[in-house]
Amino acid sequence: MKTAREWKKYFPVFLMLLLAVIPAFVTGNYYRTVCCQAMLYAIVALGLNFIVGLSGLMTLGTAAIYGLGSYVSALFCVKLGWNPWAALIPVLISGWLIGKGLGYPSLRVQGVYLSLATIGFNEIVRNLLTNLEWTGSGTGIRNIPVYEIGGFAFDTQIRSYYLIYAVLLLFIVIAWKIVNSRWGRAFKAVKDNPDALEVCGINIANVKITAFTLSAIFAVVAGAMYAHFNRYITPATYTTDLSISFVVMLIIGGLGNFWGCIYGAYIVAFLPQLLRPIGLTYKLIYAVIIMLLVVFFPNGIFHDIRRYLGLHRVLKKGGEEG
Amino acid sequence: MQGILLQLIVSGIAMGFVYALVAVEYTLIWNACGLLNFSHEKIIMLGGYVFVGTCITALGMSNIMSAILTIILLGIFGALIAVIIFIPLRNQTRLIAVVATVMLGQILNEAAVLVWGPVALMPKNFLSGVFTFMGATVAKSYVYIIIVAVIIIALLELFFKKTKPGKGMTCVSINKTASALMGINVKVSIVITLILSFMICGVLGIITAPIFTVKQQMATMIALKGFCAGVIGGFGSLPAAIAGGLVLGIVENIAGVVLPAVFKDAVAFALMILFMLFSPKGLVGVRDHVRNLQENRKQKKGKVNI
Amino acid sequence: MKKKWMAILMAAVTLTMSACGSTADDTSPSQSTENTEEAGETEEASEEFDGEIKIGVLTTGTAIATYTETVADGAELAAAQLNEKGGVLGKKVVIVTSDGSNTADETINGANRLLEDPDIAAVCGYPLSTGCLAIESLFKQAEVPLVISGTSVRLKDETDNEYLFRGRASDAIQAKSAAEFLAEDLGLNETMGILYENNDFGQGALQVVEEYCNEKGITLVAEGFNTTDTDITAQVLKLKDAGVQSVVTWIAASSVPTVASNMYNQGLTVPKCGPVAVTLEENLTNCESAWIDGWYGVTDICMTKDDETLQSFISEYFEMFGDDAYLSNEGANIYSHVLWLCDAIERAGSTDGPAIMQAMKETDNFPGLNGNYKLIGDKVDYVSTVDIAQNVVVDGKVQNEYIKTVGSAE
Amino acid sequence: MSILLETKNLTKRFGGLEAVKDVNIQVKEREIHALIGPNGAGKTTTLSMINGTLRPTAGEVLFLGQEITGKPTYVVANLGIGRTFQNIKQFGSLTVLENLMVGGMSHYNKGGVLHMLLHMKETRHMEEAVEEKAKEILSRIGMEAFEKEYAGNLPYGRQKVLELGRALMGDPRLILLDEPAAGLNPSERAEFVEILKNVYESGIDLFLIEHNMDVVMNISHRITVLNFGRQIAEGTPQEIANNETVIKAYLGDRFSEGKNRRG
Repeated sequence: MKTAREWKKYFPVFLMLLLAVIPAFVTGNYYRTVCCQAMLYAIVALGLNFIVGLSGLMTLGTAAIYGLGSYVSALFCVKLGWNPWAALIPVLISGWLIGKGLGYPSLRVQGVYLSLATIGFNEIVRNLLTNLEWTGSGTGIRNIPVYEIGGFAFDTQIRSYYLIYAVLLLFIVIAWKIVNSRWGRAFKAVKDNPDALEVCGINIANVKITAFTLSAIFAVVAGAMYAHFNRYITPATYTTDLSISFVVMLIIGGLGNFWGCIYGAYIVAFLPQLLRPIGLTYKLIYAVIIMLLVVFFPNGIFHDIRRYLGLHRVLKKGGEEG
Repeated sequence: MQGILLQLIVSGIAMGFVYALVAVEYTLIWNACGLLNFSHEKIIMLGGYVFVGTCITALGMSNIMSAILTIILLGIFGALIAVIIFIPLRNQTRLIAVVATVMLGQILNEAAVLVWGPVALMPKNFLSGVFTFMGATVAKSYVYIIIVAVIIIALLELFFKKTKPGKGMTCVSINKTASALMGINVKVSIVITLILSFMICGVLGIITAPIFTVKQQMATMIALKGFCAGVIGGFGSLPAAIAGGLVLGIVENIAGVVLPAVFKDAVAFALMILFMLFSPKGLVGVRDHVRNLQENRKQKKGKVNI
Repeated sequence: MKKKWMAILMAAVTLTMSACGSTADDTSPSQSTENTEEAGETEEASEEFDGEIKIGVLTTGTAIATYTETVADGAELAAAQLNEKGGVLGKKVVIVTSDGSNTADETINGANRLLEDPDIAAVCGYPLSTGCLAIESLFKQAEVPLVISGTSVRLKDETDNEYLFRGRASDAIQAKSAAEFLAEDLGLNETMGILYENNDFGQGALQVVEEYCNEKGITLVAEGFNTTDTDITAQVLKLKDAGVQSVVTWIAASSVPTVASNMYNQGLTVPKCGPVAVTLEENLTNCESAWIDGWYGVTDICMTKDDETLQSFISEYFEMFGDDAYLSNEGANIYSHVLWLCDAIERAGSTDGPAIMQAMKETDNFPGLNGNYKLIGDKVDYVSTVDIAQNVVVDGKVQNEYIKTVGSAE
Repeated sequence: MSILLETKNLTKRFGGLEAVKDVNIQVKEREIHALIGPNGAGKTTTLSMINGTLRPTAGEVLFLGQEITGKPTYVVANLGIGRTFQNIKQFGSLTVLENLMVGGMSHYNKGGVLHMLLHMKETRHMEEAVEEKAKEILSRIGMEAFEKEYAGNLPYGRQKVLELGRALMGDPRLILLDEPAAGLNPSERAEFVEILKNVYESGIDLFLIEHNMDVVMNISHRITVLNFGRQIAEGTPQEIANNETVIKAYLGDRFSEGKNRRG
């Protein structure tokens, strides 16, 4: 028992080391690109975890925020000629603003309504990106510059991999700090019992908006990284389907499970690629697998498998929504 | 310009009834299990495919027989889905059920191409032609949609008010636990609801097939707009769904003329979000609010008189 | 226990669905099985050939299933014909398909998957300009020629990639031909309307038509709609109200019935000219004849054109894939592209990327079904001709009638 | 003795129904004040109006002479009014210790996320301080053994105690308790009363709703009785026990049944 616990303590280190050495084994652009996508997804999922996983709010507009990050960064670099690093400032500001902006409705709109409102937000953003001329309309923005440090350009897959890896690492540390701080506890408390939280002298509005803001900042940064990694963005990428994929990552990893965000992101990124050899039916099979996972392992794959095997300490969660 | 306005209102009303019917279907499930069926766009599509692809084309049945068989098949499918998804997930966090229904939609979407082929389908000689009304033209199928929508909504009202299972479902919607204690079988209620809602989807698929053609994305927008109509009308009440649908249909059509038409959808969603924020109970909420104001005024007047 | 049952039930449902797929409808043979069969045959036949040349075909999977089907079939037919004649450089031509879906991420993954295979000599396919823009640099990096079917002018204007080839007329020609036909051939040169689908395809055309109208001093009324729109009354009425003399309708195949019925119902009877979508067989059968009667369509190839090579291609296509097979101009394009690529490989004498690229650049009037292939300007574009067809009712059925071929390779 | 909490003509209408009408309560410093009355008398409504969960239709609430009518709950809580609920409301997916730490969040550590991330050292000190405080409270309420247990897994009685502990974390001047003894067995109840007395002795005043007359008579110094939303009596336990109106409306009825009522 003790050894298992000790091992668990080093799990994050193992995981990050594993991610660091993956490119040594995975050669070729194909899987490296997928790895980069997975890591970007993981950053978004880590942020979304604050809203969906911890605070239990059902938002389905993440793709739009991710897209805003991409577009803000791309527009500043391409139209105004900013350095991509400098463009992170407007990106962060836009994330902060959009987080606040989305946070306020979440105070008035609850449950499934929030999902609907955020889907609506997603559709509006996509509609605007597709139709406004200065966002490059349907064909998007091309030739986005890559990140550079002192003449060293992150222009190949492998370089991008380590850049995104470093950012992921940074965000994991930040997210870990937050989850295990008073704010992390407050997010969980909002999900369990908002009334009681108010009585503790905490402004729920503040907590929810903080969750949204954090999530938005994670998503816009990932979006910006995506734009400079891909060097080309189109509005067709940021669909409600993508938003739902982000939520699927969290569910597969287990809602509220910190490390679950990471492996959930990897599963969602890699599973369709692994199924590709099946041929035309692979997307059907992917959807069936995901649906079965969601229906049979609603608390996350690893958590539920352990529970089925009787390895898990029974953890009754209070404040479950009916 | 006046002619255009009339035309827009007429076709807005026609689309409005489509939205309303979607909203009704969606209100049903909402009432029965507090879940939203995020897959219903694909169920409408399934209705269209079963109707044209299987019944008419593959089995060579007449239009009416095909329609009946389609509705029955969809009912059975509804029962199946109730058992597979909705009953196991009824006590889970809603998010899980939402995602499960989305995945169901994707499965149907992918399966449709594999089963019925990639080419869009269209029923022949089915509800074709146009009506002209004071210079405004409207496809005949819209007129049928309005008639069918009114009939379905009337039947549902009867079902909920007069029959035992209907009353039971109303109880479940009000309080799941209490209904279970009172001997109402919640699971059976969910199954009945899904059968009903899938049948309505079937009807929608059949009746919109001649206007939208049967293809993967045939119901994407009407499903989302149906959600909007539900929100705008106010959940729970069937007539409110019609009101919501009509408001949405007309507003977005007029917005299509005032603004560049491509922003029509953005207007519809913005309208929905505005309603959510300022009148979460939709038009019903607005009505209640107005009534309250009137009552308050009366009360105040009364006091002054005394 | 219960959950187990449900799992079984689910499996049963999925199985029945796929079973239905194979029994109820033969028009959609699953592409994957075909591929594996092909692979099986290869091993048997490999004694005749001295190895394989793989040509990648990037499809749109189930996202645009019509495209996927006709493109895979067209490529297979080309490969079969080449192999019958002894292959290319004595090697067997093998088609490898990959799903690029309809979002940039998936297109990149689909393309990378093809590039992962070192035996892939060249890649063709993919009709969405956004996807093509997203992947072109990958091919430059990998030094593998890519023949695209995306028509956006941005693919020429904004790329610097000698491995990028376009084997069909770009929007600059396609959409311009439509506008030119309406304005010049039909003489409707005062006000023109354009109804475009709101994606890269429609917006690309809008840009071209706008430029053309500015140049010719024609008033242009532009209206867009979203792919998922089910009702476009507002747009049609705006066009009608503006008193347009003719309309360019730049829309995808799946939107044709909606657009055509709305225009017909609102009595917008002026001449209309659209892209290939309006002349496609599926839309001719799906729409009521009155809706699309008289519409003009700009197409890479008018399938009813009296052309011997074309007609023999069509008969062989249906012979190979059955009468229910789906064929559109995209299939014919890919057929030509595969032949073009193999011609270049033959001329290059190797499957080395740069060598093929060089040979392709030197192409001199290679006869494709959609015109003769020769470099136009300095890069990317190789085809400059399009056909204009008209939908006419013959014996109560709508058919394409060949009007004329526009443009020619200089 | 100065007045800690005062309500003046506190009234709440739900539509046409007057749930609470013209309630005037004065909670004095160093006093345990109880609010009793039959079911539906408006006790919880009164409590909710005091701590800002419900907005009064009319009347005002004063805390330490400062008007707090209609202020948001969290503001009221930060002024020094804690509260526990009739139906337990804890944070089931947090551990007992974490539950308490949430209770002390607004009091012990301030600043937003960014501030927290930029001032790691300060954050750590604050975390340590709040944890220390939480442990101290745990020992005060006798729950050290449950420190790492998830609150959702605790037995009912413990959850009630935990809720009290959480209220203590905010260093309140006054705690509003909504039926603290409901659902507890006699031994748990006795233990709870001990804890309450201990809390009172540590300088925190209590205002409680309670059905259990043993508890009420045992610990309270002053009692207010509500019936159908009206205040029908106020006085010391002895006065109330002998008040005829109260006996008719509430106590008599209750003693004749001879059973515990649950809220």
